[in-house]
Amino acid sequence: MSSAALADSRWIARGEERVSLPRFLAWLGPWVVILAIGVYAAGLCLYYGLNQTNMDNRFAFGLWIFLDLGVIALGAGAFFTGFLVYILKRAELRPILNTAVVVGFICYSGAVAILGIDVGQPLRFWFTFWHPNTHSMLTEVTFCITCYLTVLCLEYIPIVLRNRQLRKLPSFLVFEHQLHKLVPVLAGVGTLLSFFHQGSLGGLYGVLRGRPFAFRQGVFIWPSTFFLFILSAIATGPSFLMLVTATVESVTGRRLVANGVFRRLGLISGVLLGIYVAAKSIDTLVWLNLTSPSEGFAPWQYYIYKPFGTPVLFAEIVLFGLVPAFLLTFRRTAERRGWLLTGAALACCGILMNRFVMTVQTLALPTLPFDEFLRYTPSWQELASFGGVIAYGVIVYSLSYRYLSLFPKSEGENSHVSGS
Amino acid sequence: MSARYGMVIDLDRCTGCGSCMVACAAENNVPALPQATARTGLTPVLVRKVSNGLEGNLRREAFIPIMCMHCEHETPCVHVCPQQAVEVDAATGIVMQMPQRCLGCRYCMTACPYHARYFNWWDPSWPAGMEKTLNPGVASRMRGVVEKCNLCHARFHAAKEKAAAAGRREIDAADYIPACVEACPTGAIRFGNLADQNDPVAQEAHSANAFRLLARIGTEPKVYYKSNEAWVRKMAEPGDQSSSPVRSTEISNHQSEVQHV
Amino acid sequence: MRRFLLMFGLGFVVALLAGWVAFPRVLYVQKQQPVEFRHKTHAEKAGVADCSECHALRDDGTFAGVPAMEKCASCHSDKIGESKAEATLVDTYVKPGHETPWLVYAQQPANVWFSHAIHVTRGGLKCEDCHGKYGESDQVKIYQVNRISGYSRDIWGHSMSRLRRAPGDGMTMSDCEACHRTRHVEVGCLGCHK
Amino acid sequence: MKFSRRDLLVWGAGAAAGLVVTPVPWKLLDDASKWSQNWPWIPQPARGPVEVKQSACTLCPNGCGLKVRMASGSPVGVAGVASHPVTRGALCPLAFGAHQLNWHPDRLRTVRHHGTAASWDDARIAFARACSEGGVVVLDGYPGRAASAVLETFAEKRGEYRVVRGAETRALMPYEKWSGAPAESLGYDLENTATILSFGAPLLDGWGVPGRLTRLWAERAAGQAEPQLRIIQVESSLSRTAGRAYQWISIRSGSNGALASGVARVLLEERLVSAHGPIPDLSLSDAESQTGLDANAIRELARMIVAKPPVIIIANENNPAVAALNIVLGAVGSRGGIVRRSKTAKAYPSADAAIASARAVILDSSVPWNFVPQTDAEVFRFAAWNGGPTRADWLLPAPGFLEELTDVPTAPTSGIETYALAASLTEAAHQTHSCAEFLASADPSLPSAEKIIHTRCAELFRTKKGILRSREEVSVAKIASVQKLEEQLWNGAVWVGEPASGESIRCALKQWPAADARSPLDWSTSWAAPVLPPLASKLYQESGLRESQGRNA
Repeated sequence: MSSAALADSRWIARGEERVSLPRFLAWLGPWVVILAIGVYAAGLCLYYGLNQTNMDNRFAFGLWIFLDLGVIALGAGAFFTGFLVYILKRAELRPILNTAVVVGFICYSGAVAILGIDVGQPLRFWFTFWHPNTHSMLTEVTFCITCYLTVLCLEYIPIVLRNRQLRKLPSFLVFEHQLHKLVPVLAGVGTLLSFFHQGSLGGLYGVLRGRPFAFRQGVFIWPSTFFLFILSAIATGPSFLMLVTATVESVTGRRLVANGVFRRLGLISGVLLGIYVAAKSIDTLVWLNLTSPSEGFAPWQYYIYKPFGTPVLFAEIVLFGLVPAFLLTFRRTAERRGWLLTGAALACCGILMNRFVMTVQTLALPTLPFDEFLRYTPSWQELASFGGVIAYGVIVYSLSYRYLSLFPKSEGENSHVSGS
Repeated sequence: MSARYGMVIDLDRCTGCGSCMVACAAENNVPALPQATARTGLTPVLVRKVSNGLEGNLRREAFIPIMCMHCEHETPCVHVCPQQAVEVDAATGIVMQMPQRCLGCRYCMTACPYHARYFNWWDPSWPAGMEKTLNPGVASRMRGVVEKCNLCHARFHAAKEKAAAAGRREIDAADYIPACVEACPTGAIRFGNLADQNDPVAQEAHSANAFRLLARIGTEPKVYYKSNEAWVRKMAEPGDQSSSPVRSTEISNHQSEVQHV
Repeated sequence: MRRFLLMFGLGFVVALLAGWVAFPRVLYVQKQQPVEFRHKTHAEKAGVADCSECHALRDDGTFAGVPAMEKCASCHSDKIGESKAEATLVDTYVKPGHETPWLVYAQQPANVWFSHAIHVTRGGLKCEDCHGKYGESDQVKIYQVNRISGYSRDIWGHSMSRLRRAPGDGMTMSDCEACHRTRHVEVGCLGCHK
Repeated sequence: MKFSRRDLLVWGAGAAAGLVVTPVPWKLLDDASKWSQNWPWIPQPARGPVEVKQSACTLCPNGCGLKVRMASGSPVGVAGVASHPVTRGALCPLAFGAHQLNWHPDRLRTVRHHGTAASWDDARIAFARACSEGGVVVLDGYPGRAASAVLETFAEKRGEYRVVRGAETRALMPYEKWSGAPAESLGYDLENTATILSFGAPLLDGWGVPGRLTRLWAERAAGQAEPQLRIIQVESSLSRTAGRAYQWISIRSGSNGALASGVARVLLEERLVSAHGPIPDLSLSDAESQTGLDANAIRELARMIVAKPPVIIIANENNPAVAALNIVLGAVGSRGGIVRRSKTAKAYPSADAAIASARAVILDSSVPWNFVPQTDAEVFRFAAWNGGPTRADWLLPAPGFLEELTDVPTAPTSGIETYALAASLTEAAHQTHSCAEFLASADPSLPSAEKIIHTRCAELFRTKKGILRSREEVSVAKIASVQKLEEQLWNGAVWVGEPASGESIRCALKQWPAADARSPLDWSTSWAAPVLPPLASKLYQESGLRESQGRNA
């Protein structure tokens, strides 16, 4: 054993078996390269400005906003699991709690990093806090995401501090212990914040009076998309956690959580997805028949442009909504791991598709009668930054998995499949 | 008394010469960047060409100058800006964009149904020496911020200062005329105070053939258009354009330029 | 625990000193005016009674700011007295006809539009309300410029914390806003920006 | 006392806590954003007073009235002069960005000989040698100026003076041929006309004095179902003018002459006009087949143009058949038709013919860049801007926009005589000389343009005719001294002559002229600068309003 490997092994939790250091580094290598390219691309955007992207005055939002909305929706599992475990006392979900926190942390920090490049003047970020426009959904989003990212950091820190080496420092241990006591409170705060910003992200587009494709009637002070985004996020958050855990299981070849946990997650996801599909359908009908015509836009106008025809709407509601809802809810499919994971994957695709439609299709469609349908292809810098965030997520998760105890040890020991 | 500045643009008078665009760009220190395209350039006022969709000698064309409409009600951009870089001025009704406050999030650009907001994709630059010709009344912007028509605010400043020096509170209407209005050789663009019942522009805004673009969205734009031709008035609202698809050359000409390096 | 407090306190104090004492010295570059101008001398000996005799409004209402060479040359076409400043003024600027490169303490950035006519003629403000009593000073102030923003120190004001300030110290947007608030004068962003 | 790692951590924590209660993080945050608002590499306008000067545009021979805002010695904005007798405040789109032209990347900054940099002395020596070896042909694109007089005087002694005409003046050439009245003395009395039949002339798109007809059209026609002024546009495709015209007659391209002949035949046969003239050889059925219009449409057009007199026909080129239609209609020399505004103007030889024997050809900067003299002689070309590949041997940098002191004679299409002066408002950005200055350095006996301007002003004062138009109108007879007159002219006032009388044009047209099938030149020939102001090229690039013209910045 080389000295490096020896040093490395000292950081791995006692009793945990992990792949050898070279194999781990080989796994990380490509991701580090992708991350490096992403960081370089982001650097170009910061140094030269957003002319490095293919966004333009008409396609003012592009790939990055889709990424932000997408990862934040998928990261909803973090707050929702916390909510289920600490507030609703569903203790059976505790095994995935750490993974939920790490995934949430990755998604939110990744989104904030991308937002930092996406704005034209990042040095002025604090203006939003100093001169906030309380009417703006984006203000709400910025405040909540910043606060919630802080919460996620506070939730992530105890997990980090429980590392075998770090816990040797007495003050860290004390700190961790104190922080840990806070976690239920944090979960509560996180839930509140998340409800607001998931909703506000939906509101972001729902309030766009000038974009009849996205504009929705209000329920209380928020457009309907506010609630639809919350619903869809909490419906797919557990599915995404399930997918992440299953992926880690297949990569490491170890059974990490009990099957019951998956079943429970699937059920929550499926039932919520069912409710979401119903709400989304009602919303779509109201929008097509009332909201949009009242603004002078005939609903069929939105669906005459390829590739955004009615199949997209069908796919979003039925294929990626109703179908996974069934797969995840009913025992016959949900008890089979394959079907369960298919359902989870479909649900995640559905939410990504929804976010894509809300961001990209909204901008592509003309508003003025003499406008045209617009196209936009991201530049390599945009794609590379996108890839960088994904790589960042994989790296952070891999490091967390290797050096921190994300899953309860008993699970890992009992269902040890192969010694990878 | 608070004013509500607005415009009435007589489309029957617009020959599409583009004087308004050049005068606006010169007045507001808009750079002429060679790398900018139809979709990345700054055109606080943009003249769009529309047609009745017919061919041969039945074909008719019209030009529609599009600038910030200075929406009065639920102004989309004002509502969405996270840091109050846009506001509707209480005293003038002008929708004011503050590039120095702007974060560059471009949310306002997605909110604007008229696409009248422009992002500075590049730092402004001019050929060597040309910076001497910059209008002292307007600060140049920097990359990464949104800008748009502020109704030639430098001219409003000058009018206000002149009035103050003479001890007056109200400006002289003749001192405040935006550059596009001044430049229009046919007088197609008219500017006035819509809140003043005696202002001919206010009266014209409510004349029979006046209309506003996308009026049904309900943002109460303060830029009105006027045409005696029914097919031009139909340009105001989306609707049965499916039978005669109206093409705007502005976009189709440059479709290929969307992808730039 | 004592050691903890000691170390913590030490760090705290060092940071305080660095932040309050060293930082302003590093942040601002000090520059000398090209000529040792004295307001007091001009007021007392040359009988300049009013600021506007030199800092005048132009016909169109714009403010001329620091007077042009022409104005100085109207009295200082030849040396008056023996002072070094006098020699610099006449030999370096008046005789060759160069404008004196005065450093303007109250210089606002390019994006600010400020009308003296509106504030003075219509609003009835006095010069010292914003500029302090610099017009009575017997000495030319050191001009300090912020390394990062390029702003004159007078914009932020002399006090770093901006907590206890003399009247007329500081010309930031908050100062403008505060005065506007107390006088109930509402202006939009572009009321003062261009 | 030894520092442990733990001590350092605690010390750091204390320092961090302390830093929060100092101005450091907060001031840095604030200053960093202020820095982003004042990036030093972003050019900002100069500070200083702004003054407004009134002058005249010298970019093309139309001499539109300009209001120029000046700051720190540079023009910073251009607008029209509402009191100008011809333009009445309107300008072409290019003028609004013209103040940037002097800094155009294609500005000629140095003398160039066959593409390499040379000095003014090199050019002077080469020109002097050429002068000593043979004749010199001087080409002028803007006749009538004081500078033109210098050019002409030089050419009289050393060779020949020729004029390069814009499309608008070329369209008047047939009348010069038939009546002897020089094309430079003829104009259109648009202000008094009721029907304009245009054969492809871009009337609302930069034709003539760009703002003149657009203003008239806006006041008398735009948006009206029964306009006071009818513009009937004959053109093969839907142009800007055709789209805004009272009637657009779409014919095959190149058949203007045939349509004119057909219309003339109908007018004469149906006795729709009282005037007599030779009947065209072309039969109506030939006109039908050539133009693609049916006979009824031609008849209807003929009736339409006489329905609302006075009527005027405007050609876009030197097309005798179209010009003859004006004679049939009696529109030459009558109110609302083609008028002779001056009896003093001379007829000039045209530059179109090949230059047979000359040692050198010198082109004034007013000659359009795309004009190529047919010659083997050594070519000296003055220009302020480089318009691309050229066959000139010498490129000589001329003063740019508002850099040159000059006078502004009557615009080619104007119905009244005008005279204005354009002061040199801004210092030349580069070492430039006008053609007249250059010739004066070769021949010191030549008068300077400035002196000729003084003489001209004295002449105006002496005749006491006309009025001075500025914000108010003053009759020249009431002006106290020639100095006063000149001072007012330098400050942007425009002298306006007395209305033209029509009797002095008598066209002798014995036979119906053959249609000239030459294709019309681009309207931009009247635009002397070979490059567009950057803002105008930006406009074309970003709006798609026009096909890109000229060269981009």
